[in-house]
Amino acid sequence: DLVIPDLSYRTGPYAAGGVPFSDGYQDYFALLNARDGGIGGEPVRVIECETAYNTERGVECYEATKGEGALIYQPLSTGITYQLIPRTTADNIPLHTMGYGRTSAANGEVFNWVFNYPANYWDAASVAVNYLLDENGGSLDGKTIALVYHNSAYGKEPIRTLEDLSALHGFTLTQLAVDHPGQEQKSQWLQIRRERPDYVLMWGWGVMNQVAVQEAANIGFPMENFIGNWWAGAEHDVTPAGMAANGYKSLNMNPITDYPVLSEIQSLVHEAGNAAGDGSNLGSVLYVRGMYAAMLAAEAIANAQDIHGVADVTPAMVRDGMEALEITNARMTELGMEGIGPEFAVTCQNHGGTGQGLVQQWNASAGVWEPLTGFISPDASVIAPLIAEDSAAFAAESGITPGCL
Amino acid sequence: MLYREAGDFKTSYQADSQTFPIAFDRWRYWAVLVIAFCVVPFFVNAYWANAILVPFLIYAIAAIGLNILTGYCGQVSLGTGGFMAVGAYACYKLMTSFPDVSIVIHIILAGGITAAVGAAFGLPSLRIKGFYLAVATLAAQFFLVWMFNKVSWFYNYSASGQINAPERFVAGIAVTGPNTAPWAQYMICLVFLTICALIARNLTRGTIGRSWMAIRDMDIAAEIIGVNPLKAKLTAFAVSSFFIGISGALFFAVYLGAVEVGEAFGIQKSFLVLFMIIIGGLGSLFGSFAGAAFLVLLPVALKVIGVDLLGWPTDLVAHLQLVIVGGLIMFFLIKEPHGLAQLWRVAKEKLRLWPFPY
Amino acid sequence: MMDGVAPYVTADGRQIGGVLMDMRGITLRFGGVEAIKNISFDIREGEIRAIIGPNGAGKSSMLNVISGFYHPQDGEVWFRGEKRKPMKPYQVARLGIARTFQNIALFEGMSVLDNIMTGRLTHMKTGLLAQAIWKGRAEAEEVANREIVEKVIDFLEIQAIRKTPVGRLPYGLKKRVELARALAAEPKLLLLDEPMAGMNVEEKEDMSRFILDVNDEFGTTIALIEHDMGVVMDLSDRVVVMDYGRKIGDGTPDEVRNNQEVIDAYLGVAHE
Amino acid sequence: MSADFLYGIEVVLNGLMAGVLYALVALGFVLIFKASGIFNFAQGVMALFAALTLVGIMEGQVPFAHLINAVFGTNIHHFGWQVPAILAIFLTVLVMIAFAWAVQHFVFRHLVGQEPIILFMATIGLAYFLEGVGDLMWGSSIRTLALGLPQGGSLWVEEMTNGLGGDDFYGFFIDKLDMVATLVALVLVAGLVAFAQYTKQGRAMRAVADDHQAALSVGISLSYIWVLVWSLAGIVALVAGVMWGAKSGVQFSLSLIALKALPVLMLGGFTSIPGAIVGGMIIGVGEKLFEYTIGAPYLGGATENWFAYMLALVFLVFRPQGLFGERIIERV
Amino acid sequence: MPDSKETLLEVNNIEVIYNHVILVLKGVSLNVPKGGITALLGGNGAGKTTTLKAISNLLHSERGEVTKGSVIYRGEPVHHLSPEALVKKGVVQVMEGRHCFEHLTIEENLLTGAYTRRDGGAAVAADLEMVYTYFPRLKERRKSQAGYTSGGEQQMCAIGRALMSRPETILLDEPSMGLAPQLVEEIFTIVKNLNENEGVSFLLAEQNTNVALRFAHQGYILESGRVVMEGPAAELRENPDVKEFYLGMSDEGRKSFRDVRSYRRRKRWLA
Ligand SMILES: Nc1ncnc2c1ncn2[C@@H]1O[C@H](COP(=O)(O)OP(=O)(O)OP(=O)(O)O)[C@@H](O)[C@H]1O
Ligand SMILES: Nc1ncnc2c1ncn2[C@@H]1O[C@H](COP(=O)(O)OP(=O)(O)OP(=O)(O)O)[C@@H](O)[C@H]1O
Ligand SMILES: CC(C)C[C@H](N)C(=O)O
Ligand SMILES: [Mg+2]
Ligand SMILES: [Mg+2]
Repeated sequence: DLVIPDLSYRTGPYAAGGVPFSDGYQDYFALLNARDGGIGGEPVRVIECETAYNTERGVECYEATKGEGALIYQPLSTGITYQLIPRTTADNIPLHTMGYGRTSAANGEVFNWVFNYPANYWDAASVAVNYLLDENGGSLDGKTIALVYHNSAYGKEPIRTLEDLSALHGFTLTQLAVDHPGQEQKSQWLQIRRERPDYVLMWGWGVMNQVAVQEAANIGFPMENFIGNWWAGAEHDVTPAGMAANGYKSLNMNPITDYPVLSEIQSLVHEAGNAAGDGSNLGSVLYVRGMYAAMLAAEAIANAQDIHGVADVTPAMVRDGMEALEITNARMTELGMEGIGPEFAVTCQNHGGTGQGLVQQWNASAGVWEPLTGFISPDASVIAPLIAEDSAAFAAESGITPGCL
Repeated sequence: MLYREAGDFKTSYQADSQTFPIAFDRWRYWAVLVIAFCVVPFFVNAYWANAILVPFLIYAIAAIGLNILTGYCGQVSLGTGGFMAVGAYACYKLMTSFPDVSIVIHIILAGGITAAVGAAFGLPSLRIKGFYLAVATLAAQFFLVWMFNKVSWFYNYSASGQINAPERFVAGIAVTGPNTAPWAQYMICLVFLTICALIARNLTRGTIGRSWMAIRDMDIAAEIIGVNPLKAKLTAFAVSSFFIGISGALFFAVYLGAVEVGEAFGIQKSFLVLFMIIIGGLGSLFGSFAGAAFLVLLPVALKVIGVDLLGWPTDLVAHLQLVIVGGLIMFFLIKEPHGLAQLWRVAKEKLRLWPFPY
Repeated sequence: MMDGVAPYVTADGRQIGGVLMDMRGITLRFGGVEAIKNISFDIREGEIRAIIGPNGAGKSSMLNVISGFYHPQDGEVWFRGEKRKPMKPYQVARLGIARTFQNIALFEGMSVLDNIMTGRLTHMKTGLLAQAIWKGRAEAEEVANREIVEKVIDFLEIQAIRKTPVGRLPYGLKKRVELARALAAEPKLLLLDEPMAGMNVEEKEDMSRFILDVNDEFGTTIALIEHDMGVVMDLSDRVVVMDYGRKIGDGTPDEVRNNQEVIDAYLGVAHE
Repeated sequence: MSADFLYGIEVVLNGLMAGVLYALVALGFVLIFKASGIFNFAQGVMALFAALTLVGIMEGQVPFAHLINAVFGTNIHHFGWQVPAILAIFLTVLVMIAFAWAVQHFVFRHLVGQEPIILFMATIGLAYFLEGVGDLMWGSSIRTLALGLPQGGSLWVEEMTNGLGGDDFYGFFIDKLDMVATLVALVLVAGLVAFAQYTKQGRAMRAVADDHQAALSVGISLSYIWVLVWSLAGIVALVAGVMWGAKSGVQFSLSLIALKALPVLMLGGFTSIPGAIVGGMIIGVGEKLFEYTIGAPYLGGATENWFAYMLALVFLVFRPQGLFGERIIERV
Repeated sequence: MPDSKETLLEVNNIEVIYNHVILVLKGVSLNVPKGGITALLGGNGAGKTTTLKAISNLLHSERGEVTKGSVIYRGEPVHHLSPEALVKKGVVQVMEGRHCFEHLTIEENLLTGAYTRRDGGAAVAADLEMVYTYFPRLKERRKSQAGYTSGGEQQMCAIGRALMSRPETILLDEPSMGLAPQLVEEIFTIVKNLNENEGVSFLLAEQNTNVALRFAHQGYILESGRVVMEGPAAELRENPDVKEFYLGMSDEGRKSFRDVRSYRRRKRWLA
């Protein structure tokens, strides 16, 4: 069988985000098992392991599951990703960090075993700025943008990109760090109220998101000028603030619509009593993202089966499948997920996909995230050099000679 | 009688003050050492090394360190995470600045640097006592973490602020980096732990140890009989931080390989190590080991039982795990407030009297 | 010796030397409470000096002044012919002044042996590094000091409880261990604060014997606070009497016993 | 007046109110410490638990649904009714009292006379336990607290003060929730101070903190006193949980607010109820002002956490028992 | 001798173990008659304190346990009662080593003594005055924190605090410890007065055998956790062994402490 570990977190400070993602991830594999008897006829076995978003437990989970023949890891934590990059590389198991983790892993020549398609944090920063450019008729000259970020590796990721972009487009960037957990953000928001930046971008996760949305509403910051990244744009981030959150925007890489696959999951998985969670998250932003991640993994495995001609693939084969992955609109439609993500193709040089993202907006009265735009492309001319630089530094530091496997 | 003291007469004070005055204990001690050094390395696999043994060994060093400060000298500290971070970042800076110097030296130097930082943060202990001091050490914890997060020099200006341990060798064998063999990871930690434990043992049985304990038990009386409180407290902070720094360096370089300060060395770490020594037994080296083993093993064991054997949903198990760990802590304290070490001592005393009940 | 005070020989043939410790005009206040009011007295080398007085008279406070724990607002402390600068208690201990406490101040978490070994701290000098290595200097020092401590243990007949944690000991034995700890320091001047409280006659006799023997064999000077008049009168060479922070009497036991003010304030009607 | 200066004042005002919110958490600590010498690490988790229970009851959720479903293979979640807020608060208070009783009966009764650090450890066990129970009972997702507490800046204040400064001064910002919290906190503090200082139980409580054994020997019932204070602390935790939960939703991180209360405790003194509120205000103002004047402009921000502790530390060096704490008695 | 032979408190063959392993009392039995003063004598570590704590149920917090035997108060077994329930029944203990509430003032300390009383503030105030007349020194220091008073003052405070609860039985553990001689007399006079005028019964552990036997009606002598001798106080006072080892008298009367040296050594040898 095909072993897929799911390093989830259903407890601890970030459980609210961890639960729906994991539900979606597992439910999709359950669907494949129920509907297709697995992937290429080989049943999928998901091993869930609780990390509580804690790096040591992440390592423990990794070590506990890798012996089972784990094919691909998706830890949903930048911290754990950093632990796993050297380990998975040494153990020859692919690591997929979808929209998080180490951005420069997009350079597949340095990070042979790490993939972060379809987009990464630097893409996200650029997409957000491009969106704002669009809103402002192509120029952000003289505008101010404040970045409210989680004071951790994760939160600091976009800073360098945004700095470059601010130089490029002439906007002023203010940085406001929020320490974990982020319950108290009065200072940051008072500062925002004083300085009245035109836009606020947010790199948040966990309780920080809910508090930020509430505080923004409190100071009367126009919600439509407040944009979170794709980890600050789930339902639970906005519901605690109630109507006050109406109009808040965020990035997303998987728009929320009525995907046909969801009803299949409903009938074949949930109603059969095989739901991973309590079933309440079906169709939510992070659920769909988890499902999307599972789909990408399944496609890569199917790819690997094609390439190598065996059903019971090894992790190394899955890596080959990932490197040859091509997601097309046709395929997504076929899978009942039309438009769940951009079209993209992975190559040895580019493990990062196209980097596209879209902007969605919260409609509080309806209680739904409404996609505002189509997929927006990041500014490759800014991102590519940054990735090249960072991955080169890593290669030098760890004595890696870049190249394809 | 299985276990006896009778017939174990000492003819010199030297023999009397040895670590294990009872022959049976001595045997067991040597047996454990032999197994740890000569048997385990041949059997250890990646899972055992990474999930259990290496964290256990490293936490044991940290627990010994904190136990010196809290258990022996009575100064409750919640700055352990911060001090481990000092060790880790010092080690990182040394490793990257002097790549040709042996990692062993780097780790020891990291301990030394941590000792200096620890002693500096120990200064307020002259005025501040008890829980006030415990809370005050949080100032160190938060400040250090903030500093390692903010000052990019510490993480060599990397984009995310993560630090990664480059590959380093001891006698030609990789001990850090992705290609380290599990047994090598295990051995380097074991060697450090053994040496640290020996040093700790020596310090705690002699003059310094007694001045620490005197300060702990009654600081005023200690001062009146001639203990210089400044010296006693600062040495305790320094020695303790030395060990904690070493454990932080190992934690970063050998165990995790990459850390982010807030996540790896946050306040949770301070609490965790404190829990270890309290559960294990304050003022007992054995307790440091027992506590570290308990808190490293228990969650893993519960998870294995719950998820792998009983097949329960992971979230349910995770929640039950909290309930059980919490429940056990309370249960043990009620049974024996002085920790696992004391439980062990009482068991031995009972054994000694066996078959009579008292 | 010092101060030109002539040595004298007591009835039982002990040699009393010059002034060892001289308290001059000590005044100690705590907020509004004046615990000691301008008291002067001296302690001479080799003698047993008792301090008595009603509860709250300021006796313990006086010992605390001597051991540097309380700092008097006024007055001078002279030790061995020199005026003592304001000192921290541990510095005083290093001058060779050891003491016991009224409310037992043993280190509850340590064994009897370790408690007594702490008494030797002022004599132990090896550095941190040597102790970390242990073998060699640290061990040699430990053994040498342990020998002295064992002598004290033998002397006080507490061999059997050597390894017992002091927390488990009954009150009387704790007092004895405290004395042992003080003796282990081989002090010049030994301060005892109610060493016999909570003992029965048999034990008091034991304790008296120890005190006399220390005084006799090692020539240790002793200052002692005690409420048992039998003990005070029998043991001490000279007695200071305090009341409400004032000195109301000073002299040989007989002089004090017949001092009317002392009788009124403290002894009460005809004591035995 | 210059806008910078006015904003400084605004920061101070907001610091005061943030401080009150910290104080709400600190109060629970103080109560228990005062009555038993127990440093209650579980206070934060209690706040979370109380708030979770309140929401759970209001929404008519079945407690332990997940566990029941897993064991019996059922699929139940809700009773299908909604409980009005007032009733739910009342029921939650009952739950907290039951909790207090259980804590005393199963744990602390057996630990009478132990050293403070052991008691502290027991509360750590309790924190784990309660966190697990809370999760099992009510699940770990984020809940919205629909008590209808006012939120958002007070327009009235903003308009009244708008004219004080120039064009770039927008009037003072004061959160309505903070104002409510301040009011509640003041009432609580006044009540608790009266209780502790002027009642027999209050005196008994302080006696218990000094010496468990002696308290027993004069006939003070430790059980009674402890159930009483733990109940009070539970109620205070509920208030804190509600106030903080209104900002962030009720979720795990609520238990971490305890960390914001510790410097407050330290500064105010572990044993002083008014100390909690005064300490809270000093910390609140101190950290916000530092962040405003130095932290954000020069140090890259996010200085509040450590600054609060440093501030408290500096205070302690001069007053080791905190502002209003009981003097630490040093005698031999 | 109290005229009634009625037994108020009965301790039957109790065994006490500390820490699960240390056996301290090895079958102690006592009878405290109603309205009597019973002295519990014995050397250091004999188990006096342990016996008193076993009666008042304070052992629990020291990790001690009564493993055998029973304690019966007024015909009811009480060893399962909590200490405070026992206080409500009228049994109060003055603990060895003072145990004042350090942070409370002397007066507050005394008032906590009245915690269990339900007879109103006036009665409590009257008793407070009574305690102050017994111990004028306490009145002077009433506003001081107990932690900052002298040893003797604390001892007075502890005794006064117990009196404040209007007990009918008082367990006194070394009341004379650390008190000036005239106060010792005074305390025993108070004991006697309370006993005679108010019918309070006493069980007192004392090292000051001399005084104790002078005031007590009957006594028990404890050695290493066993009762080795019991009887009316007057008889005990005359017993030659008691005289020698507890009263410090030989046939020639009291010896000087200075003269006991060699003699003591011999005694040990014999023992
Ligand atoms: N640190 C202090 N702060 C305030 N008052 C104090 C302090 N130390 C002692 N006192 C007061 O000073 C007076 C003298 O106390 P001291 O302990 O010296 O008495 P003492 O003569 O030893 O009495 P006792 O025989 O009862 O032990 C007492 O009234 C006591 O309350
Ligand atoms: N908490 C304890 N743990 C272990 N042993 C104890 C404990 N308390 C007392 N003991 C032991 O019990 C025995 C009796 O002690 P206890 O205190 O009852 O004696 P005592 O007759 O009151 O003596 P003293 O006159 O010195 O107060 C002693 O040998 C002592 O070592
Ligand atoms: C992975 C995500 C869920 C975001 C998270 N904050 C991180 O660690 O990157
Ligand atoms: Mg005194
Ligand atoms: Mg006793």
